Amino acid sequence: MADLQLKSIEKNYGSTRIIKGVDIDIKDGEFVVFVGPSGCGKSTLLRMIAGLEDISGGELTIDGKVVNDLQPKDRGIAMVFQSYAIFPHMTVRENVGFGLTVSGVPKDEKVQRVNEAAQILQMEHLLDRRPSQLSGGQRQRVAIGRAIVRNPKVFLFDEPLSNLDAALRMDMRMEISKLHKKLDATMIYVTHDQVEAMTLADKIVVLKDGEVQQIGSPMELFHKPANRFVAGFLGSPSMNFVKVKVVAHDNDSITVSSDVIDEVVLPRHDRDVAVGDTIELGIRPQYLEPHHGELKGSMHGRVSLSERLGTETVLDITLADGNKVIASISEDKVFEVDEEISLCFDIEKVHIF
Amino acid sequence: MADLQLKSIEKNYGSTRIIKGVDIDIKDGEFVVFVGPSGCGKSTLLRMIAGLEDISGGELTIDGKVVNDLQPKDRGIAMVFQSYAIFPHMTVRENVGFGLTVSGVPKDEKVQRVNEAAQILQMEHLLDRRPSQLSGGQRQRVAIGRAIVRNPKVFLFDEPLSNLDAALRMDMRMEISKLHKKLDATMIYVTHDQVEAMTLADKIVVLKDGEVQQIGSPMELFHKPANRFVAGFLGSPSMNFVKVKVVAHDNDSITVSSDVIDEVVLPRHDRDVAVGDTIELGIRPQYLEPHHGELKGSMHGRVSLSERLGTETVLDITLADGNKVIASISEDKVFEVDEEISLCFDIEKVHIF
Amino acid sequence: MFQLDTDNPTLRLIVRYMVLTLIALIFVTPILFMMMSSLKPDQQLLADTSSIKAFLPIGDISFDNYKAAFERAPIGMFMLNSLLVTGVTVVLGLLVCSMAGFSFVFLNWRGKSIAFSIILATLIVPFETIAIPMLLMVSKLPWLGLDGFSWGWLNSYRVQIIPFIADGLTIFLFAQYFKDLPKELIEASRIEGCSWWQVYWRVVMPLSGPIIATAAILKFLAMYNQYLWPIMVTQQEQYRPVLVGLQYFFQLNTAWGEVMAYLTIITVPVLAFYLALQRAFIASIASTGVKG
Amino acid sequence: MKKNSILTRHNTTGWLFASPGFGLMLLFIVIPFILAIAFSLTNQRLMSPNAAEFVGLENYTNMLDVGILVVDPEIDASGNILVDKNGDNKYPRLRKFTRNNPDYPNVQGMKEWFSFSWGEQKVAIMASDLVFMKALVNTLTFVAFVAPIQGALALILALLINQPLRGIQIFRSIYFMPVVVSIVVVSLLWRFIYDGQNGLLNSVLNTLTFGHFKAVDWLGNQDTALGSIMAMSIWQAVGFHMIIWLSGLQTISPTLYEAAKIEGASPWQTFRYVTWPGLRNTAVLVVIVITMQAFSLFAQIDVMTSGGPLDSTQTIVYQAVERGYGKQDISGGSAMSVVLFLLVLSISLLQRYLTREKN
Amino acid sequence: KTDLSLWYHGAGNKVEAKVINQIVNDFNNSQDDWNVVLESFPQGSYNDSVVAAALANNLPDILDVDGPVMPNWAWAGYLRPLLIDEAKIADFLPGVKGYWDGKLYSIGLWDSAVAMMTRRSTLNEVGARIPTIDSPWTEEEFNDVLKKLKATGKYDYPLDLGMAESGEWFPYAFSPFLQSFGGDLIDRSTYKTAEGTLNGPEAIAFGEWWQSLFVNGYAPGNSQDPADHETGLLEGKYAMQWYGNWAALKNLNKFGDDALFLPAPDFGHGPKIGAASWQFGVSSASKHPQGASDFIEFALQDKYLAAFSDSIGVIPPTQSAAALTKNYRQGGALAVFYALSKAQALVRPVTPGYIVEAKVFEKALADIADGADVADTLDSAADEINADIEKNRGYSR
Ligand SMILES: Nc1ncnc2c1ncn2[C@@H]1O[C@H](COP(=O)(O)OP(=O)(O)OP(=O)(O)O)[C@@H](O)[C@H]1O
Ligand SMILES: Nc1ncnc2c1ncn2[C@@H]1O[C@H](COP(=O)(O)OP(=O)(O)OP(=O)(O)O)[C@@H](O)[C@H]1O
Ligand SMILES: [Mg+2]
Ligand SMILES: [Mg+2]
Repeated sequence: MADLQLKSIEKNYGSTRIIKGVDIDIKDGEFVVFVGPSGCGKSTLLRMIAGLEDISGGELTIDGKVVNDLQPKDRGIAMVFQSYAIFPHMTVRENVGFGLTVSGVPKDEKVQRVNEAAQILQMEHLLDRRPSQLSGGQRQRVAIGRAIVRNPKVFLFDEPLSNLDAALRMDMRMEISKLHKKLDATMIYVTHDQVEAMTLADKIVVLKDGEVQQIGSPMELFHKPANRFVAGFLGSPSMNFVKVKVVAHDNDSITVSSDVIDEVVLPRHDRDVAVGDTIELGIRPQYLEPHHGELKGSMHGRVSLSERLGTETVLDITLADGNKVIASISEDKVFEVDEEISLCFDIEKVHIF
Repeated sequence: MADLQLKSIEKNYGSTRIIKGVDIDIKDGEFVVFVGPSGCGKSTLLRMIAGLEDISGGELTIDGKVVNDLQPKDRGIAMVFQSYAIFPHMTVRENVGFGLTVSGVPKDEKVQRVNEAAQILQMEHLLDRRPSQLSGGQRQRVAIGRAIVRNPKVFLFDEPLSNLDAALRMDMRMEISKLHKKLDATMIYVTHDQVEAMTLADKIVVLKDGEVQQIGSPMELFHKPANRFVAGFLGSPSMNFVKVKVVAHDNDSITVSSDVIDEVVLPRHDRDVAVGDTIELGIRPQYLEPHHGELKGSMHGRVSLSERLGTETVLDITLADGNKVIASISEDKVFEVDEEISLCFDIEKVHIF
Repeated sequence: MFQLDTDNPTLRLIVRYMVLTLIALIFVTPILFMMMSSLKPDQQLLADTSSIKAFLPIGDISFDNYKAAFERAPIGMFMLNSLLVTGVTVVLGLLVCSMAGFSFVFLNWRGKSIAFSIILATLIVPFETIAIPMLLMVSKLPWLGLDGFSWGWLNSYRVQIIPFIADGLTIFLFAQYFKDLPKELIEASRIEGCSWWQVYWRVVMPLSGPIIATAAILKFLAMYNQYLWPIMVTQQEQYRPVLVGLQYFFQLNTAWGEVMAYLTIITVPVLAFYLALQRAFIASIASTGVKG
Repeated sequence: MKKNSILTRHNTTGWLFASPGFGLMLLFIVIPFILAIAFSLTNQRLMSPNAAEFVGLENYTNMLDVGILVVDPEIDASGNILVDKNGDNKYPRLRKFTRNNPDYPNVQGMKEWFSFSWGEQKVAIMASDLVFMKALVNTLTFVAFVAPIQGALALILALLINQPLRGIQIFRSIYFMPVVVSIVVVSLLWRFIYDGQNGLLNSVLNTLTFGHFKAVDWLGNQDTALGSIMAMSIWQAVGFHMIIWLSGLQTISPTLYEAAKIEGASPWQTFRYVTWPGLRNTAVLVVIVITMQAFSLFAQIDVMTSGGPLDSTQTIVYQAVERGYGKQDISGGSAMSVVLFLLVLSISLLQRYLTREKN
Repeated sequence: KTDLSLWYHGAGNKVEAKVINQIVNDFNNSQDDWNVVLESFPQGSYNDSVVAAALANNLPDILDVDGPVMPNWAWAGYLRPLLIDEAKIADFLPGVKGYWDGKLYSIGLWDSAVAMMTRRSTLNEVGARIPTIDSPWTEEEFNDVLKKLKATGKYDYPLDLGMAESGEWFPYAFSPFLQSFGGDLIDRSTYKTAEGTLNGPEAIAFGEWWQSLFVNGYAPGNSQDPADHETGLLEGKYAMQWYGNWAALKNLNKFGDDALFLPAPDFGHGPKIGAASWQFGVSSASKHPQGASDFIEFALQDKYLAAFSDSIGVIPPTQSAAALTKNYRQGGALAVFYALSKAQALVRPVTPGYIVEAKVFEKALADIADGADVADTLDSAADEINADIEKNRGYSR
């Protein structure tokens, strides 16, 4: 229902610069997720969009209109907080209808719209309860209901699920995804859970230290990370990085090796390298295939810890030079601690930094 | 350093029975994990072992000695709390040495033992900080240090990691595992995170409503769950259950089918069934293999949600009868929402309940 | 909360400060009046009371009233007595009341709930009510002092201190605060092998700084402003506190200037004590939280 | 605290910790109060060569007795009702009935509290201790006004002081200042302010109205005396309760305010829907503390009005002191204190009962 | 030497302290048996202190006591009769001799007196007669003066009664008016009832007159500003002031010859003013009553009586002492007060019940001044006094 532009948005606290000129274009109906490590400025950015924080520099437009100096209520936004921020002394019905109450919507209309929202979120039976009688997931649903009912142009979510336990988080994640499809509204979502980011987003914005690292669809970011930071940030367990020396290169390929890696030939990436350069290989744990003994494969190490999760086995491997890599196998396999193993990897799936 | 026996341990609050006769045998040096849903009595059980709660019935022995009425400090235990419970007004050094201080250990010895513990936990550089200057993981390490330094016979942990974020949790999990190996002490660990349970435990105790459901090694529980509850509790995403009718059976096999499953022949389990019985099949999402279209496989449904996580794809599938199952594929595959698919599964990996 | 519908932040700020300052005037004027009056001779002081001059150090300003006040009464001694009695009572009171609060919250014993109800009920008893029975009692209480055994507590510091060490409000405040302390800390220290005294002294008290400050200022105020009781029990000047000293200034012809000077002098220590504890005090009441 | 775990099951330790405090309170508050109750059942004098005697509830009945007297209007020789200047019926003086008149045994020695007309007749409610009755009514009035007003003002101040402004600490200290000064001192100061001719208040009002304000004898006028004392009492203690409110305010999560802001609530709506509901527990505490303080109103009266004019500022505690010390009737004074104690106790029990119901 | 403790009410008053210390020192040096130790108390709480000490059995050997309170303390057993030869005090003003129950319990080193203070010029202006001790104003005359003064419009009020003072001032200064009307606080023949004396027709007449002072705006009421009371006459806000000799010097200094100290008006039963100020007695707890009495007797020397008078302005109790003083000797500026004391003084009711009577009277007067019904108020007052007497079994022992 609305598109947003952030044009060199900045935020200073005193002399500290927290947000350092951020440009983002958000299209009508898009689901945008901000991710990044703790303290990188995700919440600050979201709160500036909401109008809860002053914008120190740059321009924020909603539907083409500059809203830098507008009050939150005049921006046509709704926000869902990590701590739910539902009013503890009101029933669910009153909570959901709060925005309508304060803006003086007639009673009939209010009742109807609250009911509609409750229906969408399947919580009609909860309407007369008080928040203290609700579970965490139900509370978050109330908070979302309160956002929906006002028909905002933009929904803002600040880590809405991080107070919930794993199973519930998964359920709610799916519900939000469906909600987005149903309402077709613009949504901006902050999280530091990469699974949420990957599954929900049309577009992910990766932030670090108040700067945008990369903007793109989840698969773009996953398969073509713009830099080491983005690569390491997405995927779990996180990507292994191994330092290697360039031994040779030509138009199509690069040959690298190191103390712990036998010479391998990799497909050429769009990166300039010279022989003798040290570069880093990024290999996801899922693409490392461990084998007992030093039979085959190009990396060698010892198992320092093996975690069997039933359908998955995670290995902590110490390489000969003391560095560690992690390998993840999607089946239940037994490795002994201290056992020597070698690792294969698919050269197509290796990133070069 | 000590073995423990719980013999028909009971706990009543007023007339409510919280723990209903629990028997557990814990051997010297064993790492035992209590898991179960929230409110099942894990903490209560642990606190009874610690001496923080009265034992209403049954007998608790440590090293063969009944300790029901002993004070906590006389049981030779140490405990690490979820909220760390480190003393905010003391430095790390004072915190770690607190137990020694109050029991009047000479200064020299105290210094030495604190340093040893700090060394084990690699926090020598933190010793002079105050808790407020520590990160969550460091705080938890202090709490563990305080436990170590007293050389207890038994370590008790009550969800020690649940206040930490995912990455840190993983690190600390590994550290605790290593610590156990190094100290070779008896440890009892409460969690509701199944990954922790699976990776840390020598022996898992699954509790529900104050009763033991199953005791065994992680793989025993994963591959041979005693009941539907245990099966559903371990593994992520959790096991799918599908109702089927027994069509035929003989000594070696059972043939089943339902509205949504074509007739399949399963290996015989040690369970009595009669033709016409309704039984439930338990299939882990990882063992469901989806295929586009209705080409092959014995179950059919539509994709209601597809989540691409880069190295893993999770599908929410609605079966023809409206029930849902989840399938998890360990690679990046694209499925469209609403697409019809069919699912194969390995009959060897099916559980029957 | 109080927002103005103007978009000019500076203007908004100015208005806010103006409102705050106006209100501050209401609170500060009488005290200002007291301080300014103490600098004026009686004649002018009384004439000034009817106008704004009462708040201004104008006219015949001097410290003569202070000089006269010090000549009229042994102010230093009164002040010392007050500070001694107040100080000792506050310190012992905090100890005793926090111990009782500790016991009510963390320990279980027979009769605890009855005892707690009694303590709450004492909050309602006005002191005036029990002054006479208490006087009769303390005049007969035994005492074992440096110079042997004696009967009767009158004319001493102890008679001004001991009866006021324990009070219901302080016990109640401590109990409220202790309830909010994380239970795990207590449990952890028990597991670490602390005796209850060690739990109290090494863990609970160091964590109670804020409430100690709160209780201290409240008790200080109550003790420093004692009046009726000292009149009844201190027949010797050497034990009298400041508020009894105030009576020295109301003779046949009241010297108002001196009265104001004396009032100023005796108010200063309280203000100083309050300002010293102010930070902790406000933070503490804020953090005590109020549970219903 | 139902739990009876090893952790907390410590009879001896519990007693050891509680006994210094609890013992002192028993010795110095409970026992004297029990003595006071005992006094109230005797005719104990503050000083007297005569031994005290047990008199049962006589002190209480003397204090609390009320009676009703119905009086016919005065009639002239021809049977017409006499009428005074204003056209109202004329009634005989009540002292005819209450003094040495054996026909009206139930109102002997009583005084008229208040009266109303009932047809031709006048119905007078008589009290045996009129001053105490007035003190009772005044005390209740004082509580009824001061508790809500002081509570509300304190809340407003707390809201003001809760703003994140530079230097707000200074304002906090200033608003708290009157609390720090002894109430005796404060009362003395305010006597100057309230002075009837050229007191500060009158001159300020006079200036503000450009001379249109007619000086009021604040403490010397029946209609304004109690109100003036209320105002001063509120001024003195409001800072204390401001701080309590402030603590309550700071427990309200700031995100609730942000949520309300995003939902478009006005400042008043924010207060009504977010702040006030979040302060309910604090409100209970504030009300209880204010009520208790208000019931023990004494020093202000003693210093400023001595209960006058015409008993319009009599209060129970002041009466109890006046009776017990001034008139040396310690048994009567004690009885008043006991009545006050029971009154406050029942009110706080009621308060507790009411608030418990709601939760 | 044996210590004798002495309590005195003058703490905070330097000049007073000087005199009393002088006496104590002189006495201690004059003999070898006794050593008097002085403890001073602030006047405002002196009685409370003594009562508390008595309750706690902690009384000193010698203490001073306000004249009208003495019978109460004597009755309660705090005081014992003095061991002083009464011939020695034969020529003392009657007001300073504390007799109760036929025995001498206390003796004062001074007396005080009240007079109508004004200025000759003020009265001349309205053409009022200057009254004398022999021929005081009558009620009509007095009312007429007030009316005329009021009519000038020059004064806030014609008369300052000193309503700003509370406590003992009321019975001390105003009960003589009642007595002059023919009533009294209590029936002095029996000291058993106030019925008829405090609420009889004479008393009601007094009450009506008292109320008229305030209704007519002749005098400021209960809420009088203490500052005005202090300075009103000097500044001309008030035309006359009914006040004690301790304030007389101020007027003299300011007005010089113009200052007038007039006797009380006669309301029908002779002009009356109060008498009896602070006096010394010996406590019943004293183990050395002889030494205590000796000290008191020692203090009765004219030089001390004169010293007190000179330092705090009080009236010396003997003619011979008066002769030694600056202001009260024959022809002295304040000699008139000595004469007033002698001619008009009437002690307040000498009964243990006086404490309550005084309180009740004070409240009744304040209420009447505030407009309460006179008869009802006086009835209540009489009832309360009678009830108190009854409760105390007639104040008999
Ligand atoms: N009021 C403030 N004054 C100064 N610095 C602030 C303020 N609020 C936030 N910051 C700083 O701004 C930075 C960004 O904070 P922000 O809350 O936006 O991080 P975030 O990305 O949301 O982190 P998280 O994932 O932990 O929520 C942090 O370094 C923080 O310390
Ligand atoms: N003091 C108490 N009085 C009554 N019931 C209690 C008390 N403490 C705990 N319970 C109940 O005992 C049950 C077990 O609680 P316990 O804390 O042991 O659960 P848990 O397994 O540790 O749960 P979680 O995973 O949420 O920590 C719960 O149903 C709880 O409500
Ligand atoms: Mg954030
Ligand atoms: Mg638990």
